[in-house]
Amino acid sequence: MVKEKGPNLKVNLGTIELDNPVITCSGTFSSGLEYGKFYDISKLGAVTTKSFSLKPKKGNEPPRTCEVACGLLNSIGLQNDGINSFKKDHLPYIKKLNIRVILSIFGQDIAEFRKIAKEIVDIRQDIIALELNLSCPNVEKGGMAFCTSTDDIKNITHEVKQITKIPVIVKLSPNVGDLSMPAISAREGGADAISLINTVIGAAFDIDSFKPKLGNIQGGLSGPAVKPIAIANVYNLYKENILPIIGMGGIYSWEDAVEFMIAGAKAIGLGSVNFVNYMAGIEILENIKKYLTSKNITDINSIIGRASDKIKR
Amino acid sequence: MVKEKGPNLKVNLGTIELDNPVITCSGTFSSGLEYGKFYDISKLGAVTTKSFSLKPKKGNEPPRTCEVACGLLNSIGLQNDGINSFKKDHLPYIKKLNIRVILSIFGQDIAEFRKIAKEIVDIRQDIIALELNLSCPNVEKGGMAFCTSTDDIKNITHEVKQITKIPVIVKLSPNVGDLSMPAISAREGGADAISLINTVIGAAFDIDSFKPKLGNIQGGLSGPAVKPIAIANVYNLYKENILPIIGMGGIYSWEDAVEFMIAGAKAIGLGSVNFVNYMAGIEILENIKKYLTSKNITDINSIIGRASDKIKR
Amino acid sequence: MKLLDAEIVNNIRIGEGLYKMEFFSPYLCKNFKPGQFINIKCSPEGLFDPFLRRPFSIYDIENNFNVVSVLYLVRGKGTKYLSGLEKGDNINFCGPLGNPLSFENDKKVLLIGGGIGIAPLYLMAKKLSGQGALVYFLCGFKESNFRLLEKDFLRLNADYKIYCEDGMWGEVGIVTDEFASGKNKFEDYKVYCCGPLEMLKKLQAIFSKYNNTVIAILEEKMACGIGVCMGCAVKIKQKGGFAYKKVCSDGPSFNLEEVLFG
Amino acid sequence: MKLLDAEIVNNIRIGEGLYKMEFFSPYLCKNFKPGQFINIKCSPEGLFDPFLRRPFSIYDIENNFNVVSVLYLVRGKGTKYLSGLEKGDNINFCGPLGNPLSFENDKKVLLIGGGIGIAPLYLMAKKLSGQGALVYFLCGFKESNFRLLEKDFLRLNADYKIYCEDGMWGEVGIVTDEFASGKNKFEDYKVYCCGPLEMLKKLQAIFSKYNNTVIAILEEKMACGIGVCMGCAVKIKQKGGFAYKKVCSDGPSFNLEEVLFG
Ligand SMILES: Cc1cc2nc3c(=O)[nH]c(=O)nc-3n(C[C@H](O)[C@H](O)[C@H](O)COP(=O)(O)OP(=O)(O)OC[C@H]3O[C@@H](n4cnc5c(N)ncnc54)[C@H](O)[C@@H]3O)c2cc1C
Ligand SMILES: Cc1cc2nc3c(=O)[nH]c(=O)nc-3n(C[C@H](O)[C@H](O)[C@H](O)COP(=O)(O)OP(=O)(O)OC[C@H]3O[C@@H](n4cnc5c(N)ncnc54)[C@H](O)[C@@H]3O)c2cc1C
Ligand SMILES: Cc1cc2nc3c(=O)[nH]c(=O)nc-3n(C[C@H](O)[C@H](O)[C@H](O)COP(=O)(O)O)c2cc1C
Ligand SMILES: Cc1cc2nc3c(=O)[nH]c(=O)nc-3n(C[C@H](O)[C@H](O)[C@H](O)COP(=O)(O)O)c2cc1C
Ligand code: FES
Ligand code: FES
Repeated sequence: MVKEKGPNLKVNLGTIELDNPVITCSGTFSSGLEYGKFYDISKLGAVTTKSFSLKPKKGNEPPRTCEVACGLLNSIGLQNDGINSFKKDHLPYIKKLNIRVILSIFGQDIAEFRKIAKEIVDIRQDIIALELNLSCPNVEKGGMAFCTSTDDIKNITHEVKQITKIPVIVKLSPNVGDLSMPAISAREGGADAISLINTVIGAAFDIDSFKPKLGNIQGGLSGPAVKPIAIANVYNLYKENILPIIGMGGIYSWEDAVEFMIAGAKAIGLGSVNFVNYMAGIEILENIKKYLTSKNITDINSIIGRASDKIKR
Repeated sequence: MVKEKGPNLKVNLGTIELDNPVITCSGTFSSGLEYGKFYDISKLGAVTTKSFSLKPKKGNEPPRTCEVACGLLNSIGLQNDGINSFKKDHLPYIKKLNIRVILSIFGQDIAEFRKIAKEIVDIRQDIIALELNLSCPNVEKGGMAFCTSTDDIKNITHEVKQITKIPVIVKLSPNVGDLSMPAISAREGGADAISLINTVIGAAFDIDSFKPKLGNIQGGLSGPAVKPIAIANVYNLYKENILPIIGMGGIYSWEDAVEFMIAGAKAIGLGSVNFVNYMAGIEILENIKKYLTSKNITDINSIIGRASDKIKR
Repeated sequence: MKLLDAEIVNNIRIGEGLYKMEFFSPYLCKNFKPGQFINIKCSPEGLFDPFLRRPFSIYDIENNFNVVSVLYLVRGKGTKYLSGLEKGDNINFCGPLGNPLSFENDKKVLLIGGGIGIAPLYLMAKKLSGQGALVYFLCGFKESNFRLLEKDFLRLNADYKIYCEDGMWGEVGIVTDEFASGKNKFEDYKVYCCGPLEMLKKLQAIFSKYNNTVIAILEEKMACGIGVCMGCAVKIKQKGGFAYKKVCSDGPSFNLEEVLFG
Repeated sequence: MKLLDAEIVNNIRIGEGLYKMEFFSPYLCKNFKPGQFINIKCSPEGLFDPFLRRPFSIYDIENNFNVVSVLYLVRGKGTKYLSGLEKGDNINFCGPLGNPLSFENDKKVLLIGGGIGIAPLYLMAKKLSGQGALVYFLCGFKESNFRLLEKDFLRLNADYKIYCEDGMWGEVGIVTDEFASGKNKFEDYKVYCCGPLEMLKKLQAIFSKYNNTVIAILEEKMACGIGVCMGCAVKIKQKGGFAYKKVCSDGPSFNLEEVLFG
């Protein structure tokens, strides 16, 4: 019997080519090692690493997570062992597992980004893209500040790309209102794609102790609770046609993943769902295939942004 | 037997005095008529009406609501029968039911707000405060535009207060990032309090039809999903000590209500929960009393903003 | 209208995805009128998923046993939750909601139901025939999963006719085939209908040529169910255009000819 | 470590808010080692409330029946959901997670459990006594709701002593009263402890004066349970300060003297 040819799942984000649109979100998949024990993660479109800074970072005071309605708050504080640990401790198994990896990096300022960029020039063959985390709400200096300064976004993107020659994805935070300006700055800086959304600022307090439920008081909200917010952001930025979008925020099922693509995402990122269903990546990928087949859709690209065709305004 | 004196529940929002902090959110309680069939709503601190405009408004294309994880999206589009209908159709039963009422109003521009203000001068004895809805994300002109213009917030607040001599609450939207500037403008305009948060912009699409699940495509997210976002906003604005805060967004239980007060809300608004539990208002009020009694707290004001005392930074 | 807890007496699967739940409620038995509906909380206490209540018709009332029944199809989270409940479990509901129908002058009545749209019509058939009206109950189904209901129909003092698309029950076809001839067999009948949008649209076209009064029981997504949120708006024709009416509190019944379908 | 569905064999209330759930899992019977834990999804499939998995110890393993048991207290949404499950229902779990304890050189062992903290210790007592170690099991409870477990303790080939604050079971008092004399009755014992923060802090102070090796099994809120999210961080002393270690994948057992309590 001839194996039936499934639908085309290849998508391009600028110069980044993915075999399929299912990728994992930074900070929710480490670099894949743990999940590799549950399924063959080389089947994913790509794996995004935890965000790395130049030097190791201790992270925030515990407690660092707190469950909320249909989601969680986290204030991990970007704990990581520094970019050299990525090269030394993670890259070897990444290669062995045959993962297509997107390296997420963040810095406190342009200078730190520049230094990190220089550190990775020599491994640039091993990673398919860099994701610049300019958006994490947990870190007081790093993240938030950048989002509001479109100049910073542009300059960091430009410098990192110049130094590394690696395709760059800029990850945006939903905590600044309209994301068009940051997205345009990313494009001006030469980004290949944008990722949205990072977590939404939130907090929770204990009514017996009166204390915050997170050591850092505020944290980032993720999970199904934020999905409608993420979908709206993806839809709006898709319409503006600024850069290809990796959509994320609250994806739990293959239906959610498809909804993001219909709203305009070329690829989709799985975050918190990995904590609940360790098999989410492969299950969602398989089910997207089935969905396309059942609808006789031969190319996944034809559903991307389809919502916009359906809307006459 | 002498009836034991319960804890003091009186709170003041500027010049607005409430017998207790439990109020209802605009658009989720009409003017009380329906809920009056379930319990004695005169026991609530206050009832906020649906937002009224000068002239009747048809509202948005259906479907207008869509359930999402732990919440709902709505794009009602501020359907209402106009301010004169409030005076003619609602005020009579409001008086009969002995409700303390906060009248919510909105206009497309300063001129409309001015006209509405003039219409209500003659009923100013009957309402304890005006809430200015400057934030509803559903209306393209009205709401959103104002939030971004702090001058508008200030001027509208000022004019409405001048004309009506009624205490004014300014309701803010979380869709603009940091709320300090709008809050400061409200204070400069002479507002007595701020309400936060209005709904968060969101969207949802159907993966079979590719169509938006709301007639208006985008809508406002409310319900437990947004609680952490609302709590963070309340906490941050409380710390800045700009104006007394009515906290709302995702309150479902008395524990949630207390959490808002600990974060800094002087009063709390019940929104979507009214759709699920028609008795929410009275149940939450009674349980707040029990909570205070069980903790030997004699004055509810002593828990307001308590979270901030607990945080040494 | 009350917000009440009720104990489930029975919750049985009667066909593919189709369930009948019976619960004990003297209050509904006494106060529920055909045309109205109730609102059931479809998640365990204190949990938010699913968040909103779900609207359901009352299929039948057994006054002797103080039991009412809801006929429901499993569609999504809420109805899946309901289908997992068992005898002895509780549900929380509010009702009766919406406006009762007035059968006062109804002598001859045609009921047209499509799929789960028969749910509110069964009780109407029972009441109408009980008050001496001549009832003709026309039902259309996609598949024969409703078939076990035949024994309920047989118990009615009414004529009925089944159309079923899969040919496994009654006539093959859809319910509007009944009017294919073009002439009105039901000239002096009052008509009530409930069912999918497509069916209602077809019926609107068909009856636009006749003089029958046709009442449609509409569905729309609901948030509050009690007229507060303005969520369940439908367009109802008015001179010079339309007005939005609320299915929950202005309806759920409307004059079919006045409904403006989207 | 596998992600598996398992069928519940028994889920009984054995005291106020206290339950024991037994489920069929040959895989865990074979692979689970004392000191490890599992992660249970505490909401029906497809629902998000509660969202995260909940970590639990394995209380006992019945190899003959391929059944493992979890002893749990109802605290919030997740454990409330678990308590409502019945024989024949399924749970989804992942395990074994975390690092096994090495009992290799343990000849004399003191186990100190506070409240539900006894959950991981019972299996340890069983295994340790099984391999010939002298086991002394010291348990402290607030109330006597754990009392029905006495029959489990009796079955152990180990000495045990109960402290109970309400005076209804064993000695009146708290578990650290055992050390009130100030002299170390357990000088050549390896010590394992699990329980509330306050108990662990007291034990840390007590044992700071002695030479015992004291292993504490820690709890921290977990998101992923497999070392990915960095959520379950605890401060572990290191030269010149501390490092954050992950309870789920670096622990859950740590040297008590190295733990920096917040
Ligand atoms: C007045 C009225 C009476 C009804 N009577 C019955 C009945 O007797 N038997 C029966 O099986 N169904 C009836 N329905 C439809 C029933 O309410 C929906 O099937 C049910 O809400 C689906 O919920 P779900 O969680 O399973 O599906 P989901 O798809 O998960 O629901 C998601 C959301 O859509 C809403 N929704 C989905 N379908 C409908 C619908 N058709 N109408 C309104 N809201 C919907 C839900 O309430 C929820 O907010 C009635 C609807 C109305 C308006
Ligand atoms: C390694 C480990 C082993 C455990 N073994 C057992 C056991 O055998 N029996 C038992 O009854 N309990 C055990 N616990 C505690 C158990 O995980 C919590 O009681 C449970 O998560 C509470 O969930 P809930 O939804 O009922 O409570 P909620 O208060 O609703 O939980 C809210 C959130 O807090 C988290 N949480 C609450 N309490 C704890 C806690 N003590 N530790 C970690 N997270 C918590 C939950 O996971 C959830 O994310 C263990 C905890 C850990 C870390
Ligand atoms: C525990 C945790 C850690 C995260 N760490 C990072 C990070 O290091 N860098 C980053 O860009 N985003 C980080 N994120 C954000 C996610 O990548 C993602 O944008 C967000 O969680 C929304 O997706 P979700 O709702 O599917 O989780 C983290 C999220 C969580 C929950
Ligand atoms: C159906 C619906 C209609 C609303 N209409 C209004 C309105 O007319 N004016 C307004 O200021 N806010 C309106 N809101 C926002 C609520 O007042 C409230 O700010 C928001 O729902 C958050 O609270 P919740 O999560 O408790 O619902 C509406 C919300 C809902 C769900
Ligand atoms: S559902 Fe709220 S008005 Fe009808
Ligand atoms: S719970 Fe995620 S690292 Fe431990």
